[in-house]
Amino acid sequence: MNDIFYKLTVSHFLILAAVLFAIGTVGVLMRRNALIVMMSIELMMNAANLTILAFARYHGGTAGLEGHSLAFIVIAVAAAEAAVGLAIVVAVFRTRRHADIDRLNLLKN
Amino acid sequence: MSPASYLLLAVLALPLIGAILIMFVPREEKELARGIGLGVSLLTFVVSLGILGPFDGRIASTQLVFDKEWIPILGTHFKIGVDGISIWLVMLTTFLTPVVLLSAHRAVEDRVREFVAINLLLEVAMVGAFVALDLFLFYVFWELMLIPMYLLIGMWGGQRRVYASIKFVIYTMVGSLLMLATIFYLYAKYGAVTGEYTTDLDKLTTLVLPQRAQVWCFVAFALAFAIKVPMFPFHTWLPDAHVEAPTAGSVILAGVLLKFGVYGFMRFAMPLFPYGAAVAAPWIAIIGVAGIVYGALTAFVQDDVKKLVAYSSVSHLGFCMLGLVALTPQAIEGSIYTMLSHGLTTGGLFLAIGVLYERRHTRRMAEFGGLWAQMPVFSALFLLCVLGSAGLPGLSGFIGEFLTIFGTFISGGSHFPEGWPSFIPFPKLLATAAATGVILGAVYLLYMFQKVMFGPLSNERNKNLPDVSWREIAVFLPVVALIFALGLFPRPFLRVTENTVDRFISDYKSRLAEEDGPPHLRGQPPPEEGAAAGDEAKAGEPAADAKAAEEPKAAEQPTAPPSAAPPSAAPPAAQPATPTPAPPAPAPAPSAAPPPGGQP
Amino acid sequence: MKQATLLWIPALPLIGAAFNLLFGRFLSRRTVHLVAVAAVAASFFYAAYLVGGPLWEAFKAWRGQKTEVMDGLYQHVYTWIEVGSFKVDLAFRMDTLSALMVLVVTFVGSLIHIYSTGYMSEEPRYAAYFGYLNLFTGAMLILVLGNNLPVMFIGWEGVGLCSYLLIGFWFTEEAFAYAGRKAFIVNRIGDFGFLLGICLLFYATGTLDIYSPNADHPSLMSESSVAAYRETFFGGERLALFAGILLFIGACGKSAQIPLYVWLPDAMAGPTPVSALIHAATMVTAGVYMVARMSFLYAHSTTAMAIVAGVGALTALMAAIMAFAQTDLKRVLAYSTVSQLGFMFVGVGVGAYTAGIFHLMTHAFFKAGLFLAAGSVMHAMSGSGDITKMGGLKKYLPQTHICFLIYCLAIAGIVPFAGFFSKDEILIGAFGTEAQGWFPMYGKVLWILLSLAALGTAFYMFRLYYLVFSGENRSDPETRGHIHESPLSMTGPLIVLAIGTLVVGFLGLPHLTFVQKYVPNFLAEWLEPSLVDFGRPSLEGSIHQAHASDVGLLTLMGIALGIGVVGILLASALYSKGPSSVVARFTAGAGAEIYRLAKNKFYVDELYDKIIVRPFRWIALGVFEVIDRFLIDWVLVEGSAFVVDLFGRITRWFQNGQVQRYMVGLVLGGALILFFATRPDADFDWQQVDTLTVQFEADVGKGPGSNGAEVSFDFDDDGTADFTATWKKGDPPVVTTWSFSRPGEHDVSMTLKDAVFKKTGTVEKTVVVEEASGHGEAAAVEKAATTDESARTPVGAGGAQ
Amino acid sequence: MNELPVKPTDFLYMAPLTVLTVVALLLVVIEAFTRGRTRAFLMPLCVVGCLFGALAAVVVARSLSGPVSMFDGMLIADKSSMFLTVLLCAGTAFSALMTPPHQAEYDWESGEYYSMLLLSLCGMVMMAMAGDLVTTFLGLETMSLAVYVLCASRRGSRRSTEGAMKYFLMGAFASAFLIYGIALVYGATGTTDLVLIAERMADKGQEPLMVMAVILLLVSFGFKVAAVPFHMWTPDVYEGAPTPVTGYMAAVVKAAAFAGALRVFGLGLGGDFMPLGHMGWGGAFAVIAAVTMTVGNLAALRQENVKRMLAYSSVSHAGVLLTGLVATGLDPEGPGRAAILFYLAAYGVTTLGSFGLVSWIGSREHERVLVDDWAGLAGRHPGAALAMTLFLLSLAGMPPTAGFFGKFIVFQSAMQVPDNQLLWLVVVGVLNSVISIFYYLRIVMAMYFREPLGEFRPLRSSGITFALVTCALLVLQMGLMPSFWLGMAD
Repeated sequence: MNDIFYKLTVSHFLILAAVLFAIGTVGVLMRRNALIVMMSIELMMNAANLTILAFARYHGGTAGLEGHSLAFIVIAVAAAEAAVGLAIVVAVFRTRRHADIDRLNLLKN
Repeated sequence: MSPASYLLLAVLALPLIGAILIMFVPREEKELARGIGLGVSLLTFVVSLGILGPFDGRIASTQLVFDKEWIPILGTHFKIGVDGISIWLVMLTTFLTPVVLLSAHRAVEDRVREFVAINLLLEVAMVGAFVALDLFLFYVFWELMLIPMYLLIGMWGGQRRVYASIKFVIYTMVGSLLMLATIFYLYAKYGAVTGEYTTDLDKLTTLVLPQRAQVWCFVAFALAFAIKVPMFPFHTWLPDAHVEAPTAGSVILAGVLLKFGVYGFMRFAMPLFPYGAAVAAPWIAIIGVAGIVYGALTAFVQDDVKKLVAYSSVSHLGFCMLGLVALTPQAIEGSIYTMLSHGLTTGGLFLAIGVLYERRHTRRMAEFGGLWAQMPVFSALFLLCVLGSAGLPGLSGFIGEFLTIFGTFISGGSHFPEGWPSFIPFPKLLATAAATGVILGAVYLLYMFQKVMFGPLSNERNKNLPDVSWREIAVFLPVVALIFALGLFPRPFLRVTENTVDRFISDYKSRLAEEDGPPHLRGQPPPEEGAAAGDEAKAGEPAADAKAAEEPKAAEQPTAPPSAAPPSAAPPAAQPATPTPAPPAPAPAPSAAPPPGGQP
Repeated sequence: MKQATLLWIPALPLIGAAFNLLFGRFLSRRTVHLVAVAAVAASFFYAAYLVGGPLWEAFKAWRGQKTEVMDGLYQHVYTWIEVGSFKVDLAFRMDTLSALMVLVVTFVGSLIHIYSTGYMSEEPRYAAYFGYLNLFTGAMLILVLGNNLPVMFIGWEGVGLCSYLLIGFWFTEEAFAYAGRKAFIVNRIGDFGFLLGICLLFYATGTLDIYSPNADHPSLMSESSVAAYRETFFGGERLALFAGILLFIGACGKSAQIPLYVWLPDAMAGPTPVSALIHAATMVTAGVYMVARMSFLYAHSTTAMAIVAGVGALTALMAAIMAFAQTDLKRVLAYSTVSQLGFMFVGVGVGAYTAGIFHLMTHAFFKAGLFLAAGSVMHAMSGSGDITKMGGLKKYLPQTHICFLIYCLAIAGIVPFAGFFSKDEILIGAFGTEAQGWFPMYGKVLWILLSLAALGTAFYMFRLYYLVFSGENRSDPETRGHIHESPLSMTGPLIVLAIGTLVVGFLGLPHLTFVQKYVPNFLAEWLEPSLVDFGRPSLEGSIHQAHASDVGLLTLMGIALGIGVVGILLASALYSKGPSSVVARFTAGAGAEIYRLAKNKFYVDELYDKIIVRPFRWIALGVFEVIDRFLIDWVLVEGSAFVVDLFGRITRWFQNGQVQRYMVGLVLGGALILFFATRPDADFDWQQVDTLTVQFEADVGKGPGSNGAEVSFDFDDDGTADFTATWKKGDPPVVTTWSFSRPGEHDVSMTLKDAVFKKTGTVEKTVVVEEASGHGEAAAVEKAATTDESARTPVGAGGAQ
Repeated sequence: MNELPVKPTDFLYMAPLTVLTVVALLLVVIEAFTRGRTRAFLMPLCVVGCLFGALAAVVVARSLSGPVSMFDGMLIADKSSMFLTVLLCAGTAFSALMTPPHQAEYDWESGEYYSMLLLSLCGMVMMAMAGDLVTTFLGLETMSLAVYVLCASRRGSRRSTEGAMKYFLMGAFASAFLIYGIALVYGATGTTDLVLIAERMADKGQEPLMVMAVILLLVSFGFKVAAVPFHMWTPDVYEGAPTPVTGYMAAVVKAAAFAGALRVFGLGLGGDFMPLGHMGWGGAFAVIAAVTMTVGNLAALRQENVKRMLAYSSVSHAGVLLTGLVATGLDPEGPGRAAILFYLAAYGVTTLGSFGLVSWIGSREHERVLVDDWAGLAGRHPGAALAMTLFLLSLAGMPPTAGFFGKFIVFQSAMQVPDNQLLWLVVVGVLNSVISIFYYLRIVMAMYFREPLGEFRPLRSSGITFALVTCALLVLQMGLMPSFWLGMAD
């Protein structure tokens, strides 16, 4: 029953990914600094990516290739997102000299 | 589609065109706007009179039908037509519109253009709703009525106009939207049965729903119409709306809009869901009578003249509802006639109140008194409206109320709620209770009349009120003349309605006789019990069960062939055997079979 | 049946009314009253011509062969209402009865019109007055001539309206306006009964025509209807009773009988000629006329007749007593009117219709006269009607005085004045009447009551007479200053009526053989064709007039006359010199109570006010405030609005601008979906396949866990699984059967344990098990359900997947 | 098999996308090389681009006989996707037309605005045409990124940036869910091609992986279409963003989101077998729809700020649309799809119009975003008031407007689902209209029943006027004779 330590199955990766995703989620919900939140989101995305790759290997063949390509796309998108995100953070910072999302409550109700 | 049917179309189109025209009149040109409005509405009235020509009173079914496919994908038609019931209501509408436009000549000074346009739009909507023979079309017009009336109340109303107007809209919407949901249901079911999706009323009436479903659907429709009527518990929007609305609004509201409630029952609720109607009939009757008394009582304690008249409407419409479910030709004709006469008399009363309000800017009875000495002509006109409303024989009000009470009285045991001790002649009790309305009507109306017109002319501000001007006389004259005409020569009016009413009753009975079961077409045996009880129940849709299926056979009864006069009108011997709530009559007579095109 | 344009009789006054009401204000008084008088007079002459000519012919013809009904004159104007079998023709019919009424109405009417020209000469709203008066005459004529009940009802309410308008004619006086309204509403209460009576009659007979020209169409008089009257309707009583009572309620309202008489005394608020015409001569007698008209109905229920007669007698007596203590000239007359109407009702009630109508006619003359005389007196006394302020007027108003005296003698029932004959007829009728179903001596009791009333009548009338005309004048000097006899336009009618009072009595001479030998009782014969004939076989023994001998009759007449004389003597003893100390002492001491009661009309008005008028207002107010305002409008309408708004505020409270809260919402939402979506939803269908044997089909649903889900049934509701199975993908649905021990309802529960999330869901249904008999199709039904479902709904919620 | 699964015709079928992309990039370039006045040409160019895109879509639609899959099923061109493309292009064009005066008034002119607009449009069109989760994701992200920027484009304003920030964070968060969902779907079925997924659903549908995947997708799309409880960003972002952008988001972006949802749920997870729960994901969505309608309306009830009110109303409309989506899922042959498409069109036109008026009425010193600011508009500008009334009535679903008919067919398609499964949902839906009419009428009330507070100084621009008039007319036209549009959508 301890071969889970010896032979790695796809589920190991899945679980790891899930854990990472959860950590990311918690981070998003907890942290107050916009940048950290964005990093957590990145973490979630990478968790997703990990899942994809795990499955890609698991399926193998052409089906696997789809997964690999998808992973690349995700990475690209994540990068783009980060760029836009940072830009917005900068904009926010310009207008109110902080990037603390708790204090972004001009708009409510 | 006879060329005559284009007349009907014209009645719809003219006011619309007028309204659009007026939108291009520059704002300052008040007189021009009024002129156009009056002209157009008068023209409309004339054209609507033209309908009487081609209209054939001997034919019971709808005539002058103008049918054009509107939205093929949904199977909705632009289908309009009139029958003996709707034709007079259309007339009433086209008649009252010019009257109110003329009456508002001095009352409305600001935004005249909008005022006229809105009134014309309102006319379009009302006429449309009366002539619509397609559920979708009807609903469109039905909702279309709301907004102009809302604006009318809100823009030219009194102090609490905002509250009143929104209350009016919300109240009405609550009902009508449930009706909409029911329309969807009906539409879906018909489509499921025949494979043809349509909202054509004639076709939908050939669909027989499971009895439980019918009850639910009827309740939904009934709510919509009961609010419009307004029947007793759902009436509180009316006083507010009336009190706040400008004279024109009140007249149209009381004169025409309220009629849609009763008309809706007649045209849609009862034919579509006969079983539901049969189940509800006793309670409608009771509520109707309750409304008669209740309206009278509440009217009696009002200080605001308009409120008083508003509550009197509740009382009068109670008669309509009672007559409707009494299901004897006399009673139903009575209820239709009451609608017409109520439109005139109450309209007249509101016009009169408007005249007073224009002069004194108050409607509190305490403010008036002894006006007769000051304005005799006006008082005479007012008195005529009052008497007409109080149902003095020889004036319009009497015919309606008399026929209603009479018809209810002679109607057989059709109103036995389950478990009602059968030795009590229930219809007679109802008629008796309704007849008290005749007394009470006199009580509150004469009370009001005395407070306003009689007594010493004490209030300084009333000392030099001018009597009615020629314009105002011109407003009143047609109304009063019609009140007389309807009272003295009701026969022409009744004649036109008669066949339609007979047909309505016989159709209703034959529909009632349909076997219970999953949705099927009239005249066809219901298919094997379909959708399992579980699902139907789950979706909040009660299923038809074996018990309900047995009910139709409960009361055996001689059937009335649609053409012949129903038993209730036959000599005494036949009296006791008139419809009972448990669906009577064996299979429908052949002539009651679905109209052509009803079959898939 | 003869055709005749009867329409003109009511039409002429109506035209006059229309003319005066529309254009009168622009015309001179002269034209106005000329038109008005002309209209009524014309209709009188026209009526007279019709009666003298065609009707007389018809009458003679009828005398020849005594058929059931005399056709008389008939005119069908047009069909008023027609719905289904319910048909109301606006048709008029003049038979001997209505002819009599028409003549009385138009004759007295024209006299009073003439009188009014003088009396109302100062009135600013002259045209309106005459307009109303004409309108009234027209309506009254419609009432009289109408050939069916609804048409009668037009007149019935029309006269009510006119009396409303005329009582409240001087509306600036709040009290007058109120009196008018009271009159109308009390009348309406009566009309309510009348209306229902109409309904009931049609319900029973299918027609409302009193007389139908063509034989095949039934009328209220025809055999079929008569049969209907005799059917027991409710509580073992005949229909005639209920119809009769309902109609009589109407009559009570119109003719001011207990309990609806209260409006009449107040009605004196109107101008005096109006009181004379409407509230003495014509309108108030409509009830009596109606009962006579419907005699063929009443004849069939002795109970109804007993009630009519009883109410009449009581009213007669009570009103007479009330009249004692009144100090207002017109009020005394008003009560005497009520009392006399009571007499008439007794007359028609005991089947002595002729007598009732006879009295109606005579009363029309002398009571109209009395009122007009009173009018002339008040005219002289500058409008005041307080008899305590009068006295000794005989030297100021000679003509008026003479006429007044004649009328008084007539009403007191002194030979040979009209009142004697008619009243006597009634008394004799009451005395001699026996009817089946009446308790013995009922007739006699009525007779006694009436005699007392007669005594009272004689007394208070002469009290009135003496207080007004004899003794010293008690009015203040400046009124005395211009006391003057009235103009000819007023005295003229008085004289005419006086003469009439002298004459009309002889139309109906008593049934003494020696009298009848020479002069027959013309009236009886004249009315015979219009009234029900108790000789008819169908009425065998319902009402029976004991045929008294001449001696008996003479004694009765003697007693009546004696009573009259006694009353007069009593009055003269007490009041001939104005109010006497005796009375004063009596009213102060022994009779104080009675006096107070009489003076305050037995507090009936107060009573009604307490038990009806005020409670009505309270109830109305309560209903409005509590139900309408509070319950419906505030609690329900505003309440629901408030609740909705509350939820709105709550939903917006969540929106606090914290983006992370939003994210939490997002996550929680996902979690919720996860939770609910993965709940296994157990469900099963059942159908009875055999006696006590039911087949169950589990529905494992489509939840993620349904693959490999464990299904377990508990049929006998003992908490332990009776059947367990596991469903794998692709298996057929889990089906099992179970045979129950007994028929009836069983609670069956199914538990589903899903394979993935290891959650369990349970559903419990009540299964109705019947004996197999006739439940086969139920099974078939279920089958159909499942199959057609799988066909129709791929993702259907149903059982079959 | 050495032949690629790509046919040359594919490039023709993807013409709309190509056109738009080219124009978008062109705009970027031009913008980079122009200064000052010449920028005035950007807007017209953008509009022209949209028109060309729409044109291309129409051409493609006409040449289509059935669905055509391109690039190995990456994109699928069918009637509905083309309809959506036209719709999206038109919407974008209108938004572009409405922008310049607003930019001028509140000086936030920025050249990249229009290129961003077009880029987001490209993303949307890709979503509409997507035949594969990858393309869906790609389109969605392209769109979102562009829209983030648009939201923030009024750089100076704290509200604008705050809104953008919130939108971005939540958007990114949601897209993480999306990717994870896609990953799981991929894991469960071994493919990301929607058609193949549908095929494999029958036997894979009940695997826990799939369930989780569907839930994640539900969440991410729920976020995009602003369904409760994933809607909370909507009011804030809508309020914060510059009004033209708000209109754009409410009308076009929402439409795109639904286009995506239609593809993913309708095509991929729809069909005979729907994973998740008793009615498949339909059940979950049905509940969400009911809640969304209700909450949206309730929250809007007492809203003083018109933009927020409209935001909440758009939430409730999302509920209606979801009802349609559920109907399509439960009854694929039914009229659900057409209903949604029509509703999107009707709602888009109406919303564009209403937001257009919101941006039209304000001026620099008085932006007039509160209900009270609308007082007495009818007296001063009857035309505008009339138009606004039309839009509001259409939103409230009163005849004879587009909104009414949209609601009508959506609910009616829901009712046509067998066994009355959605009866309750329909009832909830219609009852919601009662609530909604109240707050819509509040604006009408202000416009008609009250006296103006101050002089109105609305934006003057032929573009915006044209757009508004067109919208108003369309609202009426779609309400009175919807056959044409239905025909297109069907």
